[in-house]
Amino acid sequence: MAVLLIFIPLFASILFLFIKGNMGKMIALTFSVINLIFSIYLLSSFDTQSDEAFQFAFNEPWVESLGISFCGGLDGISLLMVLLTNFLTPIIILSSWGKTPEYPAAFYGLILLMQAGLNGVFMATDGLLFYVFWEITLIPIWFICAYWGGENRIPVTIKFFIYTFAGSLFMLVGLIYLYLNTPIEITGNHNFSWEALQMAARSMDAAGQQIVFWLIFMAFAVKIPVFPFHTWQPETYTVSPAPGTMLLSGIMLKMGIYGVIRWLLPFSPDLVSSGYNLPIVLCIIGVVYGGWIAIKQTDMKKIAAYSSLSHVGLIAAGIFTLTIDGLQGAVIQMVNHGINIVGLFLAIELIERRTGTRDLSKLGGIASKAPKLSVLFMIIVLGSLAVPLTNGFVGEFLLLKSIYSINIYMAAIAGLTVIFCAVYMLRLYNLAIFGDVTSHTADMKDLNARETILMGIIALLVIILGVYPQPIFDISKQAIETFQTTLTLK
Amino acid sequence: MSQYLFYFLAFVSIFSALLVVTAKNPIHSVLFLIVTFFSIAGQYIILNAQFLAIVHIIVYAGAIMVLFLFVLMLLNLNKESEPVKNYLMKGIGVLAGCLLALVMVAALHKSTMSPALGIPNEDIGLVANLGKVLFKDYVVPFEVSSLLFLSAMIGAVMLGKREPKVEPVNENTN
Amino acid sequence: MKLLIGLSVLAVITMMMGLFKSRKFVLPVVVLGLLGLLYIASGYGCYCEDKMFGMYINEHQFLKMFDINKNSGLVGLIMISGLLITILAHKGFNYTENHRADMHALMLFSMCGAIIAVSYTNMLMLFLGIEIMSIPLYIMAGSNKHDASSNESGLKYFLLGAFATGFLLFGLALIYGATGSFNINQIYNYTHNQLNVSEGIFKMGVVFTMVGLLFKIGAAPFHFWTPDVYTGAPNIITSFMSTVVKIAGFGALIFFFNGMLHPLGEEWGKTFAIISAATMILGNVTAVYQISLKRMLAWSSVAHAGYLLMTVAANGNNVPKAVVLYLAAYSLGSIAAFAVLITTGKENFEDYNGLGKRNKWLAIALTISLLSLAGVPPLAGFMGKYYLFTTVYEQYPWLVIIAICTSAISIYYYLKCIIAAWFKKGSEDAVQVPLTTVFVILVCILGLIALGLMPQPVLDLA
Amino acid sequence: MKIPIEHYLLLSTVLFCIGVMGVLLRRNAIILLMCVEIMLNSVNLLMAAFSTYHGDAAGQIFVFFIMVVAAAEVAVGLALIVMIYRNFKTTDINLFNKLKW
Repeated sequence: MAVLLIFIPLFASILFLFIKGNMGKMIALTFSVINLIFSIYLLSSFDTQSDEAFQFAFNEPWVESLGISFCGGLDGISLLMVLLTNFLTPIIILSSWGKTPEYPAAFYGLILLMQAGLNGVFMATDGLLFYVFWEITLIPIWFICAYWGGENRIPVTIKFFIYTFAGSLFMLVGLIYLYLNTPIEITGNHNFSWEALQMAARSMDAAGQQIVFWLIFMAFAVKIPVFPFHTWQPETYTVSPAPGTMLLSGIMLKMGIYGVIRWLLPFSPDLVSSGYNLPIVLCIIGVVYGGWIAIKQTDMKKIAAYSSLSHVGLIAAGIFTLTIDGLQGAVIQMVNHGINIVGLFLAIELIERRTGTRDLSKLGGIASKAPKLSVLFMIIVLGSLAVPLTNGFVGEFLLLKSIYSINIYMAAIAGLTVIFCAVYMLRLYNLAIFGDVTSHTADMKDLNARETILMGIIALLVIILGVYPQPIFDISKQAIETFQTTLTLK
Repeated sequence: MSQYLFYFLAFVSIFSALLVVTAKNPIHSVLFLIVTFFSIAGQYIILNAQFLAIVHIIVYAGAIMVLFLFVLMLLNLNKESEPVKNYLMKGIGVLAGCLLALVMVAALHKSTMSPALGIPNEDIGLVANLGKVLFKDYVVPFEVSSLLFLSAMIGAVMLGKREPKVEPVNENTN
Repeated sequence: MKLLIGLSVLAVITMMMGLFKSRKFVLPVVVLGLLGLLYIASGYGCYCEDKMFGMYINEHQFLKMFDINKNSGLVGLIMISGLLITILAHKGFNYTENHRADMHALMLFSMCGAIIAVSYTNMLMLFLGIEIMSIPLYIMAGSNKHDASSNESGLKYFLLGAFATGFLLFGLALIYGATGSFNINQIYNYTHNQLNVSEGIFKMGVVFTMVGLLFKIGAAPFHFWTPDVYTGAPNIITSFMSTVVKIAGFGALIFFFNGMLHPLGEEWGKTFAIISAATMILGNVTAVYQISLKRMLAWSSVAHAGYLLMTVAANGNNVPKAVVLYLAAYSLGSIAAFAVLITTGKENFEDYNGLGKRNKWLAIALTISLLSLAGVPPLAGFMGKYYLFTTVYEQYPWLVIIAICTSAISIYYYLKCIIAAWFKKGSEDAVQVPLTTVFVILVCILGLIALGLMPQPVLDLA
Repeated sequence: MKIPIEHYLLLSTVLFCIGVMGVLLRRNAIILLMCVEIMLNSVNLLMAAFSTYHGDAAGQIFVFFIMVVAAAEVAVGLALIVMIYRNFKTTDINLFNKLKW
């Protein structure tokens, strides 16, 4: 039944081939809200105490001679990701209403296709199915960025496409390597299911696991992005249209992190439990690097992009520590980062729409012109800063704690992120919102009702999840405990 | 006797083949090629494949060479029209050919053939024998080769026909 | 056998129709004939009751020469690709309107040759099949008489083809000398029993045959003619060359090496692995620098030959399946791309600027076909590549790594074309697509998606 | 049968290489075609020799088919050359360089 989460938007996106004109956004919104309601229904019937690995599971044979089946299901972590996807998609669609793009039908069709792919990624429990969905998400996001993007978009998006495509091909080889090591079944074929791949990984020696680890790591490292593979990211974020940036930063990054949790760690159990620190080091380099560069930028979108690099690096580092705290913090921070970064980009987009610029040196005095915007923006910025009682705090605290338990120096370096973040975020807020009114902001209008609601929802979530994060713990608890037993976490 | 004949014919064929390659005038090339073909026909006779030898003369010397000469005359190519190719390229060409020959001879020389051979039979080249094999075992390829001739025929007619230049029906083609 | 007889009879009828100037009926007759033959071909195994030459021969005689059943997947693929290209030829043969019937007949003859080349059981049939396939092609490549590049392409193809035939034949002669037979079963026995007598001659023969066949499929280092010939030939002929001929060439190659010389796999496997790597790298890297879609497709066909050669190197049990799946995906993808090329009639990337605005569906078709060629899931090209990689991985992991690196390069030039079609500004006149082309494109695109989602039927064929 | 088979092998190898060399050296399309004919003839000779020494007629049958193909090829090739001569007034292959990558 959960499979409908994939097929509703897929069907809708095919429908969009035949739709012309402005009908598009209404239909897109309808379908995405249907999907949101449906995923909330799934949440309500999700059993947090269940022993099953995957609830709402579906399993259909697909290509038997290749050992592939169309199977999937939801555990706590993927349920959270699915919720995040289906919650953010309507928000992203709504955010584009003020500035309807050229060829709206195609635009919204691609967003819905993207949603279908994302839901598939988070639900698949078959290696090849996961890979297929992983690649399916790339096509629409590439079209969105390359068609509706800003200046210089084509070389930038080609770079983005080739990086991610190449990375995922390495993952494909890694999966094939594992697949060929799975036991042969009665049908005479190997098996591509998650459980079988996991078993195959267990039966391999350390060298084999190391190969698998790095092959698969490539794909996720490009997507997250981890330090040496990140060069596509800031540029792509900058040239993409606002909805594209939100999709990329809000959800697609989470694909990478989710992939690490579900498809990387269980496949190299011996390797990771022997304290393999190189990935952590790479992630932490990204944390510092992103934060440091962000301080110097004057383009608001770039600041947000680098801040995202820095935050996500911390999440990935937390996961690679392989501690309960790290995993728990990562899960909680994935959700919250998704919400915060989308809010941040939304605010930037709204400012740009009104003033025509993202350049901090040309902005100022928004507080007096648009108080509602300023207040809501403030809440989101505080969330990003991980101030206590906002949603960022719990996750970041847990993540830092987990790194601390591994290595105190690394924790100290990673802790710099808090300071950096405070510097660049407050600088951004200060330069844009306070100060003197400039020619660009002189006749700026405040948020209208729709935009207020949109920003309000996000701001509300920032506070609610900050004050009461317990539901997220509850949902993901069972899944993390399973990991604890299979991976012998510290 | 046949031994000496073999070496003589071998020498003739190699020598005339070399001349085919080196002759400046295309007509000379054709003539030397005919010599090569005749010497090879002689080899067939030594091998006791008389029928093959006759067919060879008829097909090659009779048909193919006439076609060559005909085209050369038709196109008026009997002059030494070929411009001198640069010497480097020529050198590379000769070198490549010689190397190929060297490698092949070296590879082939190492292995002795004799044990692999069956029972030599000198009668197989006779018409009656060949006819039986051709129309019993090899009748399928025999029939199939008609396709080859049909298509070659269509092609020769189609390409050889002189046609006025017509504008294509619309410009959506090459 | 019925299939082959039917196909040749159809070709002769078509040829006759040219005589009677009934140009309008040629296409329907050929298409209906091919459909009928496909129907017959789908009921494989009825060749035995064949009594057409009952006086002289029984089915045993046919089996000694060739056996269509052993390779039904590739035969079906040849028939389907041939059918699709025939339908495309409705537009594609416009440049040689007077010879429409002749061209169709030649195409059918060439298909006969292709079918023989993938189902031979005797070296003689291999040779004849390749020649029957190639000779009509030389003519077709040069068939645009007043176009200099078509002439040149025809002549180049002819000279190099004849040259390659020489190598192939010398190889076959040496193999014959070593084994004393042209029958593949006997040669298989020879290789299987590892008779060491006259081994040098046998090996030399294999090498020469390999050179000849590699020439035909355009693999490095014998690929240099491919781009020239493909670019010069009329579009429709290029589509034929890059699909049907490729299928036949690979069929022949695979049955030679993976079938007949299977026991010696260790010895030539490495050679093929190196050739395959070189072909992939050369094809993909050079394709990046092209500015014409047609030439890019030509180089990408070299690259795809490289991917396919990986399977030959692997020499495993799954090779036929992998080859059929990959070739099916590749053929459908290139036929769709060529259909777009034929419809617009333009070759350079620049001419495709703004295609999305001129005709949305055409641009979508081009995008899907190119993405499939690049191997993006869930399209057929991905399934083909995936299956290829699984087949090869166990023996040559390094080859797979090279293959994925070159795949990553390949995405760049495919994207370049997609970008031209969607994101660049170009002329705005609408493109009209004739109904026949719409049909072909639709079949190809649906095929690509269907094969990507469920490749099982095709895998069962092989 | 006093001539060892190796000598035939050697003779055809040399002839074959001369043919190959000719194809590499010459530029006139007609002469290229002749060189290809030399190559095919060397194969014919080899086949016929093997056929006699094996006592197996298949080799000689094969030679017939090679002749068939050679004849068809020459017909097509010369037709192509005539057609090209009409357009270009030359048969020098190096002048056909409209297509270069």
